[in-house]
Amino acid sequence: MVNRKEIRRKSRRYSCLVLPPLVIALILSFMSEYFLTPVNLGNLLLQMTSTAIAAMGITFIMIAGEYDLSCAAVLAFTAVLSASLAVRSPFGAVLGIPFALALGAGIGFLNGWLISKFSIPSLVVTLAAMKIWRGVALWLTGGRTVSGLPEVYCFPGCARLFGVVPVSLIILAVLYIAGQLMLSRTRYGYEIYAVGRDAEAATLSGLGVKKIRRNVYIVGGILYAIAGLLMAGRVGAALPAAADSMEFTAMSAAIIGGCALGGGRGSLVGTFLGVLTMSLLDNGADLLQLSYYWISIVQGVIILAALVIKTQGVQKRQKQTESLHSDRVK
Amino acid sequence: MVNRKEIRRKSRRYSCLVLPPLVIALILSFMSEYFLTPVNLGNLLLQMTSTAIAAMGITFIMIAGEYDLSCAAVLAFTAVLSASLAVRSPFGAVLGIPFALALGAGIGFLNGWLISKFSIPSLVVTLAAMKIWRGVALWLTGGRTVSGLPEVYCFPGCARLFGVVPVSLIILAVLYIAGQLMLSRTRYGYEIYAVGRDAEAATLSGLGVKKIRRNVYIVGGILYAIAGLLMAGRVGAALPAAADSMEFTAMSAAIIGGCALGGGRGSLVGTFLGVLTMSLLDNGADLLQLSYYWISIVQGVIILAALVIKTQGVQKRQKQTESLHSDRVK
Amino acid sequence: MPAKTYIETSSEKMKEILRMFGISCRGTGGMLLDRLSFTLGSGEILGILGSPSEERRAIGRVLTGQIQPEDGTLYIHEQPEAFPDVRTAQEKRIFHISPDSRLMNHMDLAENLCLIRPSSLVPHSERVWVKRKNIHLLCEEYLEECGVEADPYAYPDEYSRGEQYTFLVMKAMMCGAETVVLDSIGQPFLHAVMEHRDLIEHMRKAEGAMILIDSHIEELMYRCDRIYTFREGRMSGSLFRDEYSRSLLMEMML
Amino acid sequence: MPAKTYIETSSEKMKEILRMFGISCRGTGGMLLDRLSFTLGSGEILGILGSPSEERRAIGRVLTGQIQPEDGTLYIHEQPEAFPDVRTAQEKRIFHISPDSRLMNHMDLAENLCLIRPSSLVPHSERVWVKRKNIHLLCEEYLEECGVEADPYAYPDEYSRGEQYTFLVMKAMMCGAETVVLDSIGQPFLHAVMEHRDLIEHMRKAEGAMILIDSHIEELMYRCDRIYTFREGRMSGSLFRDEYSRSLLMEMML
Amino acid sequence: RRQKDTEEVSGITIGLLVSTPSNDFMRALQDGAEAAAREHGAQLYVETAYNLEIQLSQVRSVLARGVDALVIWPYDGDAVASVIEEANEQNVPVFTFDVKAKGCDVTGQISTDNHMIGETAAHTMAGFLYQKNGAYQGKIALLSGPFRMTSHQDRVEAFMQVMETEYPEIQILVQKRMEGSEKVIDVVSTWAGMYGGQLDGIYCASDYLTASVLTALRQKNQLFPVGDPDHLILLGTDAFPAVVEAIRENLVDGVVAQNAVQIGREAMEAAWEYLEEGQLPEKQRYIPLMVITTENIDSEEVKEFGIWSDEYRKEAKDGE
Ligand SMILES: Nc1ncnc2c1ncn2[C@@H]1O[C@H](COP(=O)(O)OP(=O)(O)OP(=O)(O)O)[C@@H](O)[C@H]1O
Ligand SMILES: Nc1ncnc2c1ncn2[C@@H]1O[C@H](COP(=O)(O)OP(=O)(O)OP(=O)(O)O)[C@@H](O)[C@H]1O
Ligand SMILES: [Mg+2]
Ligand SMILES: [Mg+2]
Repeated sequence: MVNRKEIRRKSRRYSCLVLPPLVIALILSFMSEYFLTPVNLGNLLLQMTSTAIAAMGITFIMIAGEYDLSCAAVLAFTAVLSASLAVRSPFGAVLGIPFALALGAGIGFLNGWLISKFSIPSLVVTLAAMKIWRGVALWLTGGRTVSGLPEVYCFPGCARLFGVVPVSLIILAVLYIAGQLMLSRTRYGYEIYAVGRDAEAATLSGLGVKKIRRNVYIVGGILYAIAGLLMAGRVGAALPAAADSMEFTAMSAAIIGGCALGGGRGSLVGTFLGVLTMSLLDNGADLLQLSYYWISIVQGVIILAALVIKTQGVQKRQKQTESLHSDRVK
Repeated sequence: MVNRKEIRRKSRRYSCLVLPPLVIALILSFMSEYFLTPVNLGNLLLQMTSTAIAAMGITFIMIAGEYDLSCAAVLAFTAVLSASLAVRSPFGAVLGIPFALALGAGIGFLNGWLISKFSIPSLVVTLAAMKIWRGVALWLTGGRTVSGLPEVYCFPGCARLFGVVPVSLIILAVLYIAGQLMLSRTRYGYEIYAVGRDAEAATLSGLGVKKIRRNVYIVGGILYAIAGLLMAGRVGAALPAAADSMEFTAMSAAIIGGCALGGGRGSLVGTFLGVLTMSLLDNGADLLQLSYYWISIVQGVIILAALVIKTQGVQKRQKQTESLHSDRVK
Repeated sequence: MPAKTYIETSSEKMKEILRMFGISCRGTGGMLLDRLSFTLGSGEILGILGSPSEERRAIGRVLTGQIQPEDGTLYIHEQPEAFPDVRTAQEKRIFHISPDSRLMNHMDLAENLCLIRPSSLVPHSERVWVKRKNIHLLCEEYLEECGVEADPYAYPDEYSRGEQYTFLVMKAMMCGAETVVLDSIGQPFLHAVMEHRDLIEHMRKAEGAMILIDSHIEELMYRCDRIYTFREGRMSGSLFRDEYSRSLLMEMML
Repeated sequence: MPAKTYIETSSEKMKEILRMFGISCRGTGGMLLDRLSFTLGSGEILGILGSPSEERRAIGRVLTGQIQPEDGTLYIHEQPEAFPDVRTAQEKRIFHISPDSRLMNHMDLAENLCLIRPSSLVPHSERVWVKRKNIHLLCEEYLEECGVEADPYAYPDEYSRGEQYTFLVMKAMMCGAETVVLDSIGQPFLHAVMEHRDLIEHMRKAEGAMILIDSHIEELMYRCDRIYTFREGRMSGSLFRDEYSRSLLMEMML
Repeated sequence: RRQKDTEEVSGITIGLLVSTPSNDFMRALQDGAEAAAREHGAQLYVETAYNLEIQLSQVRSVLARGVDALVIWPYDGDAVASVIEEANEQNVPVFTFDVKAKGCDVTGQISTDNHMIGETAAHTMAGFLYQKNGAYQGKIALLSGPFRMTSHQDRVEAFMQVMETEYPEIQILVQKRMEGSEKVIDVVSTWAGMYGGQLDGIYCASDYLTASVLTALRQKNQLFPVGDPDHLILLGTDAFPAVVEAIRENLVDGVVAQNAVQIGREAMEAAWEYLEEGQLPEKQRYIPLMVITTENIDSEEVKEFGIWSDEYRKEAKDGE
């Protein structure tokens, strides 16, 4: 007895999200015969893993109605610090990965704590966090790349299961599926959406709004750390300046994927499609030998278009139902 | 019959703003004998002109309750395009400067129009604008620096009046004084604060909220263009990748200078002090041969500290007057 | 109970300022206004009496363009006019004061009253440069004239909510309001505002008119020259001062 | 007019659920509550009658920790308790429903009722994984039991505001509420909620109690077992059902 | 951070402005210069910058403190002119190294001849292709750093020119400018898929790119030893440690080596010489370059030329 209206609603929403990557993929498959080869598609997926996982963290945070500008900095910092640990000793190599995860969680907690404790806007806290952690990463390494990473540490980023399936893709898939299940099938997911949609109502309903917000930052921090590990593993080195301006890429992907700045909207499926859109553009640039500058322009246009279309739709609907009610009942 | 309470209020606020640059300056003057030399102080001021003017634009926009991430991109784009025009012909050299200003105004208008027309959050619009204009700047030049700029074009950025006083400093001073007068002494200023403080009440009072918001983006665009001109003039070349991540520096300066993310707060005096803080840190890094990474960390910490202190103060005051009223009367 | 619906167009002694004719508008909850019509004369204090939870506030909002009606015409001085937005409504001298209206707490009273207005209504001397002395004097003068005691240098939040509404009414009059709508601000606040006799006198002298929208029968009975009762989106009746009785109004309203 | 102030501690037949004693709290506008005391018995429907613009809503807010009082004690089942926040209030089975309370419009009814609760009150089977079938069945069952007609798959905004308040009350009961405070939701909505006889019966059977805060004399007279009148921050009187009269209540309230 | 108050103070101060040591080459440049300064007992102001604006402000503040000479690695060859002019106005001699500054007058410029590097690379690449295909023909790809690095620009220009005029049969399939090394992996992966067996070789205008290309190929399992029929010819520039190692492992065909430590050292020597003598024999000083291949890597010749990455490593170890 699932609601028909809901199905229609959802299918309309998803068609909007599927369209951009589909159109780009179609164009690319016409313009380049290499596009649809398994090798290229494999590359495409591999290239997007880090961004996709970072964007997943941003999605959680944006659904809960907050921002995070520190994404890329935390990614670089955790990668650099854990890599430094890993290259020091065989013992460190084993510890490197759990250490990175713990570090990510810790930084996420710190962000969340500052935001909820002092009620500072998350944009400012994470701006400061961005400056601090990027600075610490550069300072600790003196700006140098940490290379010569041990194999254990690189495993998640560069190994292939049975020599075929990249481990990083498996991690990506597992995380996205688990995350999407969590968002749509568990109570925590319902709570995150509720907090993002209407924090006041959530408070009055007895939800622990501050705690939920703090938790999404922790989840975000762990995901950034994973993204950093995968990137370091793939590149074979940890760069303190890595993932430069990835905060924007990840945020753009989440926005294209349906996250709203006000919170309460978005899904991992959408974000994945958003990241896919961005990666297809990158891949297209490589295949068609376009310069990267073009890509930046096209990305900007897609973000704008996605939002204009969305708000146009909302405005139309609102006009139909506009009333005194709307601003009271909310 | 000026209100005493107001004077106390203001003096407390300003002392909070003056403290960070003062403390840093004191420390520097103890730690480096070169700090207080006229040459160094002159350099310090000259180095901050572009950032200060860009931060001025951001301040206008933040007071009106909006954001702007496109600042640095617009700066680079207007500089590169007008510089390309300027190097083509002597005629173009004369036209370069007005062209840059017009371009800045046009881009600002576009941002403001998109934001008010479609009610898209300004963060997203300017994120898209950032990608687009940076992309266009890089694409038009192919990533190459535009050099060999004619003297007329460089005049504002590098000339010195009577061979002593840099023109750019005069421009900076004139703009800041005019801007501060406008904010605190003209009706437009009052309107901008009103819109930022409480857009709904402003609408119900008959202010043209959308128009006012659009106008601050135009002002912002023009200021970015000026910042770009000064930077190009000083460097003697226009770089499409110029002012990388200046949006963050300018925003940080504005926040340290007392701008609130919600809007309605801040002043150019404050922003100037904020920019000064940032520049002193940079200068200190040069003088004490500290690495820049340190500076990034210190900046982050100062931003956080400024906000924690501010919100602590607010929370204390709120506790005193907390009531049912507070959330009703607003 | 059959509603008495004798809506007259204009009484002899007063000029018509404003007329709404056949206004309909719809909300999520159904019809808000249903072919609503009424007339406002100069110097008049008009009451609109609606029981709690009737969507009375739609009237004021339609009048100042906060919601657009689906149907109907608005006449100002017997000329049909487009339904405006808040700003043009104020330029046409219609001011709406509701629980959403408020002063800016970061500006003092004089700044609030003299500057936060549509640009065309700002005093000519303050169009560009604000002379603070000027506006404080202007404000002080006006406060005295209207018999309201307040310090132009004080911030609005130093006053009670009732006084703040009074300031809003005074601001409307300073802007040359012809019609002031006091919309559901609540009986005690309405009372607080209307207690300022000089203010009301001032308005009457300037041939302005007031519309009081409320659910409190006595409040309106004591103050209004005429009362419309509002029920289910339309005017269910109209009485002049000499016709009032509590029970009659109650009957017409419910 | 001297207020009748015979506050009794407990009647014979019913157990005391909740008692507030000497609660004071202050706001910008002055005293909100001034040494306020009252008692609530099990199975009782208690009315608190306060005229418009009295800060009646402070009572409910203090009870659920949305504002902290300066003084006074709260007893639950005759045990002194700390003043909680909303969540722990709900865990102590006190639910506050005010005009600020609302359901989430992006979730359907069943999800709203079963999931948006403090974690300790979520049904054990849904603590981690949500089985949508489960909660819809649960919700349907409950709706039937309470005699409320609604589709668990529908979204809250498809229902009127009155029905939404009914759902909120039902949710409180599903969470095992002992005390439900219906705080100033407005007479028509209060009426809409209280019309669900089965819902009220259900509550009475579970030895729960209700506090209705309103300004509408009749509404409270018809429904409440006992009425306190609230004036200037304290209880200005208390009457049992057999003592009610409109004029007496009016006198005590004003 | 790295103020070197040396044992024997000569009373001469020199400003050394370099990029952040994000790769070994940069560090080697800096180390070479610092070592030379140490030997002469000059006091050094060392500043590292990660973007142009910072470098400009660093130059100005170093000038403000007063130095006898400036030794600069220009962050952007086109855009440092303004500060160099300022130094000239203050009669502070400026020595640029590795990257050339355009549009201004410097006292000395010390670098490898980047045109020569490009030409040598072109001939070397052609030689490798001849070995592989039996003729001067084949398809290659070209990777370089961004425009602001004039050294890369010169190399690429010369490379293309030689290919065009002398080896018309060799086709440059694709050319890309890259800022960092992260993206290189993606690009090479895409090329490897796209051009598959067509591609005969890749020329990298710097070895931070070569190292990333190696990582990419290794991940794709397409890294075959030299001589294998599937081997992709790799020609690097600079001789980074990772690339030298790869040559020893027979994975990279060769590298047009320049001696980073020596460039840094010579730059400082030139400054010293100028300050002592009051003039330089020639404004432009070139450091020799050498092609190191799998064949000659262990030869006497190469040992004589010196592999900077080995020296630098030794020094780094000594330092620890
Ligand atoms: N459409 C609505 N949506 C949500 N809440 C409403 C709505 N209409 C009324 N209410 C709430 O119901 C309560 C009373 O209704 P309403 O405000 O319409 O009565 P009123 O017109 O203010 O009458 P009174 O003068 O007695 O206050 C208010 O507290 C308000 O919050
Ligand atoms: N402290 C306040 N600040 C601002 N507005 C207020 C305040 N108190 C009341 N109001 C406004 O005054 C109006 C009526 O006051 P109030 O809501 O207190 O009456 P009420 O308790 O709702 O009575 P009723 O049951 O008749 O609606 C409401 O519309 C509300 O918006
Ligand atoms: Mg009311
Ligand atoms: Mg009410």
